[in-house]
Amino acid sequence: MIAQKASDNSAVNRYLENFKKAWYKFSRNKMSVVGLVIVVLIILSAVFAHFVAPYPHHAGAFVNYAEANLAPSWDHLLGTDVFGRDILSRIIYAFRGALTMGIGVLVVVVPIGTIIGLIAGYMKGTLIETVLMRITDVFLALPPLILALAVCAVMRPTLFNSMMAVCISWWPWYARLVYGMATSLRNEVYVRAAELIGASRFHIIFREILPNCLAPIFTKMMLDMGWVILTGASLSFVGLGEQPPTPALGTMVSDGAKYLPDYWWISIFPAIAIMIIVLAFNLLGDGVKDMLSTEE
Amino acid sequence: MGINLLKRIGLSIFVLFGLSILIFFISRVVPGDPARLALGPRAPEWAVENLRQEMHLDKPLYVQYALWLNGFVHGDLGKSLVTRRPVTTDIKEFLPATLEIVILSAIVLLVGGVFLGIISAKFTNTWLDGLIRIISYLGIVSPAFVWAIIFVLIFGYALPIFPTMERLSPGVTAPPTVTGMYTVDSLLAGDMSTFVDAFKHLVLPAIALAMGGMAQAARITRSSMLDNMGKDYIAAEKAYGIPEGLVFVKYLLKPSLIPTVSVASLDIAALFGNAFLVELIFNYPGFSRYGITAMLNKDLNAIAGVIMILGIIFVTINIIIDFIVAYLDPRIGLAGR
Amino acid sequence: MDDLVKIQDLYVWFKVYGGYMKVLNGVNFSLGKGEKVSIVGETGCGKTTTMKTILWILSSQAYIPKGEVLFEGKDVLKMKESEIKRLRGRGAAMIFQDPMASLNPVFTIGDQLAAVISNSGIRDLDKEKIRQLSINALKEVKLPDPDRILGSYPFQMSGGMRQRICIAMALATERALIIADEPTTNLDVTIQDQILALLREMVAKRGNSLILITHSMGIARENADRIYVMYAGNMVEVSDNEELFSNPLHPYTEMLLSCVPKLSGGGIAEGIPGRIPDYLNPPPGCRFEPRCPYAFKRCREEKPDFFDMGNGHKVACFKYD
Amino acid sequence: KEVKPEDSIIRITEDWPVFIDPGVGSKFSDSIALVNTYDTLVFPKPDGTVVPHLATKWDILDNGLTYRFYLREGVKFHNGDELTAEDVEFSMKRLLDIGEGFAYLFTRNVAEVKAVDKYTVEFKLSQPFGPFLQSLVRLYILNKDEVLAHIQKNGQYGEMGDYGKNWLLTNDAGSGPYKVKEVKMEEYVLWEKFDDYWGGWDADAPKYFKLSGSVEPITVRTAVGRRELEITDELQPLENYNMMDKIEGVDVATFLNGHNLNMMLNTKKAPTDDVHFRRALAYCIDYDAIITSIYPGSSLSKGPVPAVLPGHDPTIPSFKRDLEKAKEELKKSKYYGKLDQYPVSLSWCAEAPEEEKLALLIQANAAELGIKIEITKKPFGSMMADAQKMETTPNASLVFVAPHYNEAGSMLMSRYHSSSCGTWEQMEWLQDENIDRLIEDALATVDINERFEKYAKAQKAIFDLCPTIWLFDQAEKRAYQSAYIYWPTAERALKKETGCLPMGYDQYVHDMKVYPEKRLALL
Amino acid sequence: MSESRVILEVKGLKKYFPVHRGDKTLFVKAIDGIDFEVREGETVGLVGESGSGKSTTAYCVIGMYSVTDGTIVFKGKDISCASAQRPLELKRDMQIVFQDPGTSLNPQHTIYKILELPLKVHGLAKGHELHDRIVQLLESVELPESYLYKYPRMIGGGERQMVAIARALATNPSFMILDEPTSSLDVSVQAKIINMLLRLQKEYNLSYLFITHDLSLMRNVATRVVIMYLGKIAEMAPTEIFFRSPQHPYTQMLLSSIPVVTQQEEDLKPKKIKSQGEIPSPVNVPPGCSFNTRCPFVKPECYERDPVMVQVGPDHFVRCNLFT
Ligand SMILES: Nc1ncnc2c1ncn2[C@@H]1O[C@H](COP(=O)(O)OP(=O)(O)OP(=O)(O)O)[C@@H](O)[C@H]1O
Ligand SMILES: Nc1ncnc2c1ncn2[C@@H]1O[C@H](COP(=O)(O)OP(=O)(O)OP(=O)(O)O)[C@@H](O)[C@H]1O
Ligand SMILES: [Mg+2]
Ligand SMILES: [Mg+2]
Repeated sequence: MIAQKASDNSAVNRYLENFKKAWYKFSRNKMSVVGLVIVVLIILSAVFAHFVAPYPHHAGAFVNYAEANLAPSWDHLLGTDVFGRDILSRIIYAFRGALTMGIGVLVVVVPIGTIIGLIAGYMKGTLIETVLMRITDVFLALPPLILALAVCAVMRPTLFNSMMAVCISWWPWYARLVYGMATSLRNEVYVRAAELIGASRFHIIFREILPNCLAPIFTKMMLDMGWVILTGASLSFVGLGEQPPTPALGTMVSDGAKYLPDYWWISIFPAIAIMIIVLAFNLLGDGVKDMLSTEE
Repeated sequence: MGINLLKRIGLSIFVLFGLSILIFFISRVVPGDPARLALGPRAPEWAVENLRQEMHLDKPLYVQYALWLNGFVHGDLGKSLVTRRPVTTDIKEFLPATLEIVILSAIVLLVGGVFLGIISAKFTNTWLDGLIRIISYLGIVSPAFVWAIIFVLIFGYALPIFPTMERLSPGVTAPPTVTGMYTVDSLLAGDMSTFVDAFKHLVLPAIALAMGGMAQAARITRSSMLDNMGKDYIAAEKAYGIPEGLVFVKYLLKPSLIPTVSVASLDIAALFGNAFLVELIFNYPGFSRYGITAMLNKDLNAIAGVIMILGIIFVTINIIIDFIVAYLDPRIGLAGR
Repeated sequence: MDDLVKIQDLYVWFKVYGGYMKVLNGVNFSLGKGEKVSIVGETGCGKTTTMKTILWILSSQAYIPKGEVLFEGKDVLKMKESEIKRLRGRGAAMIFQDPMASLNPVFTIGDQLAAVISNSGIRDLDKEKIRQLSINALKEVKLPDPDRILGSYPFQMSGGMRQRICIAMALATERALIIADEPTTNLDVTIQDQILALLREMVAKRGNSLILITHSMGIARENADRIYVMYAGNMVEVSDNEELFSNPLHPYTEMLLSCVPKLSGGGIAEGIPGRIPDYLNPPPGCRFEPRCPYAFKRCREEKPDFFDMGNGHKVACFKYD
Repeated sequence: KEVKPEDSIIRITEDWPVFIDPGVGSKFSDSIALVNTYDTLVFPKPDGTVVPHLATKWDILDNGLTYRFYLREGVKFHNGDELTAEDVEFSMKRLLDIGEGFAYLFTRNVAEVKAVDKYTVEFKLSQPFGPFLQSLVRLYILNKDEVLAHIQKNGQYGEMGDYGKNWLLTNDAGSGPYKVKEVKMEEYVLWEKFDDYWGGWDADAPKYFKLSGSVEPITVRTAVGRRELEITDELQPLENYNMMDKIEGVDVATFLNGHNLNMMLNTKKAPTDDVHFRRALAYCIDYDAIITSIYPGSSLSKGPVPAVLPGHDPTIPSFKRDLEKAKEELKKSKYYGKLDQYPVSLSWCAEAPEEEKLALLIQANAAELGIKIEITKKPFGSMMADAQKMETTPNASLVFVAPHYNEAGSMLMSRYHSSSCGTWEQMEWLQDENIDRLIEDALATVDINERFEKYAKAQKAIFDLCPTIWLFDQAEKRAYQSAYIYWPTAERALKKETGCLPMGYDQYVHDMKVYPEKRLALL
Repeated sequence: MSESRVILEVKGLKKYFPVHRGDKTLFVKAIDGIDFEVREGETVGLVGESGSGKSTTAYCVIGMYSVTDGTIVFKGKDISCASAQRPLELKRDMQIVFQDPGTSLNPQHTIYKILELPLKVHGLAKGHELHDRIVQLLESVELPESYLYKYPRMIGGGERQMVAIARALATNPSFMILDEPTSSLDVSVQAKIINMLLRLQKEYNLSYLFITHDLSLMRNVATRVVIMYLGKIAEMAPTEIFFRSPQHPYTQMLLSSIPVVTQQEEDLKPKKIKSQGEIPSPVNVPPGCSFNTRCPFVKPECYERDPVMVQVGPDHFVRCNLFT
């Protein structure tokens, strides 16, 4: 009983220890911490947008042409747009879409790409590999933005559909990344060792190979968060994606761009918001990379 | 070498074939009657019916595909609904315009990126390095359309040294068509002033387009240079008395370029994808804008044509880049990839 | 004696996160002109670092709190750029530990040899002359078909060939000192034998000095006049070749020797307990103290200096004070 | 700096694509191109009447069933051929055969066209068509021989092959004041003055005319600021006009053009199939905000026909915002209490960015009634495609509509007659026999007063069904270089003259003037 | 010696790897017909230069490679098939320790997880027992319990190799292949590991196939030595006899090349045979005796005739034209 407790205790300690170590590696680069803080702030403000945004109803069906195009002031910190809506409030709500896009796409894309890449990589030299990787190549042969646009053009432009579209063009990158790693990892001596011990294929693919792919996958995920959000912004820039009145960052920039430079705040602030959110995820990604690096 | 090239091409054809199936079926899911769309709502039914037959819309989908593929192989991509011309004609006209931008952009991307990367690595942890890193972060996190807008603002108003719209200035006539690229054609025609004008029109869109990739390339070059700096062979080369400057620009650079160039194929392919944003803003009649217009207007044949051409370009770029990488890195046999 | 290299009380630290790795801890070392000296010691004890200091090719994290490294009487640490260049081009050459890693993977052997030759300060070099010199260098290390090798990349060569190429590079031009850093670790015994014979032969022919770094006591014994034993950033013992093997003084040397499997059989000793110390927090006194069966109080507090036991046999251990 | 010949130019931006083939074009940009490239038998005046043009005079026979036109002699096509009755006959036949563009104006009525002699051409109508003369401003005369020489075999038109469509995409066969010099797809069309134009030339008339296909606000504004654009398109955001107005030497012309903005309601699709629901929507919209803040200068619509068009019925009231009434109507509708289940889909046209403001305003207004509006921005191409079928036509679509000739009948026919269902001009899917009959009857009436009365009747009937919410009669805005060009339409606007010209004729370049020295002075 | 049971018998084993040179397919004859046996409780030393086919032999025996030709018989059963087709219990009975301790342990797994795998796969322990068994395994390789939750990168190279040995021991095998288990380690660590392996052998009555290129080491651990050269066995003899009277010219060259630390050892080396020539590429083995490019005693017939194995003493076999 006592022994049990002691070991429990040490398990907790171990996790604490690992966590401390991870944090230590992560926080070595101050910029990563800045990235983390910004990401957390953005997520919080998106989740609690209703409380954070000064004019929550401006994110919905609302226009007030009497207050259109107001420059930044204490009433409207970032000014108002051509519809008389508070830009700050709309940016905060737009984070929702951006995050949904980023997270939604990655949640779908990463497991699919990873599993396909793992299987193809482990089965190198078989028909399964050929089929999987050639399919991947086909999807890879197009710039993501173009493929996403093509798909969006066929379907109704909604946030969900543009997420689907981005997913279709995004998974092959993970498949290829993981495939590359899996093909070299399957020759690693420890994989051979597990095979010789008699471990199952499932074990080898998911327990031996997969954990060693995780660091690059996570790193790519963090960086991709930014890219996906940018792609989403580019899609909404041409009018695909989130539909009005729901705010989307890309739409805000593209619409506001018409009024440059006189009404600069209409597009510059959302553009800065895009840059900040992407930058934050990039910084976070760098930190995650440091954290997951195996060097002591 | 020859065999590997053939193998690669064979594989690419397979990929393109897959792509054609994918794209053909995506483009046929579009709602609406393309023949009716082509002729307008008030066209007489018999003309529409004729067109429908001409477009093979009355046949089963797989037959349509076979016919389409046959046409594609023979350079016939059908007619565009928007421009009402054969898609091939459109592509011949628009593709060179975009190629011009993309090629310049790719050069800016690679040369600029590598240059910044080198400077940054050379002066690690100095203010210069810091500045370049901040710029690369900004480059990576800002979409091309933001850069384009910024450039139009700067050069449209404050500093009107570069034109911000179209391919040529008013009054300048296009050179006789050889390649379709105005810069090349004007040089071929020996018309320097047209060349200068055409080139000036390329500068801003190309740079706006290149910013993201350039930043990326700078970052990759920098980190791979720093990485390689710690390698034994660099120490060895220094120890053998080779001047550090030479070691840096020759012996360190070449291996460090490998990752940059490998990633470049993706970056350059992405240039085509992003080009439309820039073409939109600079009112540049390019291929990407054509493609997007086609997509937004559900112009089937144009969509399929554009995507196939992009696929071919992508695959070609990939092969070229693979060869460059193989040149940079003799360890990589081409069959390996 | 006329020293070619003299290292005095050299400290080299590496800045890493969490402080400094205090790797070299007062190294004393000397090498006469035309002398062959070997440094032996376990992995990570600082052999390579010491040598890199001589050529001033330490990585940028390195920090030298104290010490001097004299090459032909001049302190390398205070040399001007041009002097360093001369030192590297004409004075000393280093054959690196791992021949694969020390050849640039993306340039041909010819390219690399040419670069070495053309930067060695020899006058009136043209392309043809450089080529001739390169081919000669390859011939000297007994590589067959040097023409073909010039156009090949390192990865196309076998380990033995690569190592010979490295030697060729080091010996392509006249230098006073050759530093061979474990030149045969990755090679087979018979090839190792060939390489060492070649090295000996070339050094003898030119009258160069040689520093041979190895962790094989056998190799040291068969190839050097004098042997330094290094442990955790210190030279712990130095002596003439035979003397060291017949009369090892330092407990570390003694235990190390006992671990070497003998051709005469008779089993192997139990090995030295413990591990090399953590360079971030090394023991304050003698660095071997935690693993030493003879350690006493003084060992824990004070760092031992060399005690001269006569005949050039010196040992850094308080046992002999 | 010196004035070069190419400085004598009028550059106009307009939405792409531009079809310069009279058999195909019909949109705003097409009309501008056609009006300047081709000649018509008659020429429109702002008051809705027409004056002789290619035809020096005409006879109306058989109670309006036969029209005989006597052509001007010696009119030259751009290639030097003389324009004869054969060409008129060919042009009409081609238009009817192809059936696209403005053909619909004639398909129902024109039974036969015949060149009587070299300079006389006769149209036989199958039924009387009151506004026939007015509609002839859309019959552009092509050079028959030239077109025939450029026909491609293998087209949809039987022995006529492609009817010259491919060639006419980038070439012209006209006799108008300007001849096409260069067509850059997706970019611009450039015309050069036709020196032999029969109508003669003013000394300051522009030597060149260019229609560019870009409406990106920044680009447009930059070009205006650099004096590289003389007249802008009408699709800019209000803010952009305001900004351009501030540029020295640039003014914004605001003039009623006979177009109106329609919120077309799909009367066959729930919930807009209920007239009470439609009325509720009509009563909740804040029209004042629209004409003061979004489209200032425009006026409230009175019924389906813009007030400036001859034949408009001024007795029809404008819609007013009245929430009480709206609620009342909503209560009467069968969707009352089930509004959540019936969101209203609303599309607006991506090429007209200002419509977004409207869409959002309507959305916000409707929300006050509890009606949920889902907004979609749609490229015009998509909109046309979706209009093909009732199922794909959204509940509501915001669309500018222009008359094709200056009379109420043009609007009524193209908007509310059943035959126009499936086109973007009728997304109401009204298909009401009574209305069809009223419209047909009116159009078949030759006497103008009688016809106008019948128009009024039809307008009232349509108003009662409320298939459309007529948001406002558009005041077109275009920024132009007032400092160095003379633009008749702008002058009329300044003088507050009433009336309007059919689509495209406001940009009739022949009557404009350019002063390049003044332009250079501004640079 | 010959009384004890033969547990592994390799007969005429061949393993060729195809390699593609341009459009041609050549074969690397990594092993080209070898015969040897391992008896219960003994340590057979497999010695040879890099590329001579030692690892390939080991991998064929363990089942990582399918064999090109020949048979492998283990405890009377023919096991000349790849690991996928081998029964689970066979995998339990035969284990391997790889050369590089850095790569043979999954860097993402703790020592606990690494040791757990064989136990779980073979159902050898469950629940509480599992933990105890793992601790016991660690103890048997002289590692403290505190190592359980460490990752391989946190411990030294020697300790990693001990974990690898513990993993191999987990299934209670009777036969273990040790593929250069100490070649990348320091002498002092090597000494520790070798001593431990010898102790374990006694404790569990293990048979070893011990691969190395260090003859001095072999002298101290093996009961019998097999010398390989370019995929073939050059000489095979009990250790004592081998070191007393090496017969094959290659063996002599090998022995005379060993650097040693005492005069006494020096005397044991055969008369200096100068090592010369490069090892030929295994894709392109010269006709006749494969050693003919380096042999100081080469005769004209060596360029034509590939020698066969002959017995020159009790349990002592040589494959050289000098003896036939
Ligand atoms: N650039 C560096 N940064 C941090 N630590 C370093 C650096 N270079 C060397 N070290 C550390 O210094 C110690 C000594 O390294 P060195 O390479 O000199 O050892 P060595 O005796 O040559 O070992 P080996 O026999 O493995 O070559 C090692 O622990 C190494 O980790
Ligand atoms: N998978 C493979 N494909 C092709 N050739 C191989 C493969 N594995 C081994 N070889 C070749 O077979 C020959 C024997 O290799 P093996 O690894 O068995 O040698 P070894 O004696 O273990 O050498 P070392 O001491 O370097 O480990 C070598 O020439 C090697 O290049
Ligand atoms: Mg070293
Ligand atoms: Mg091996």
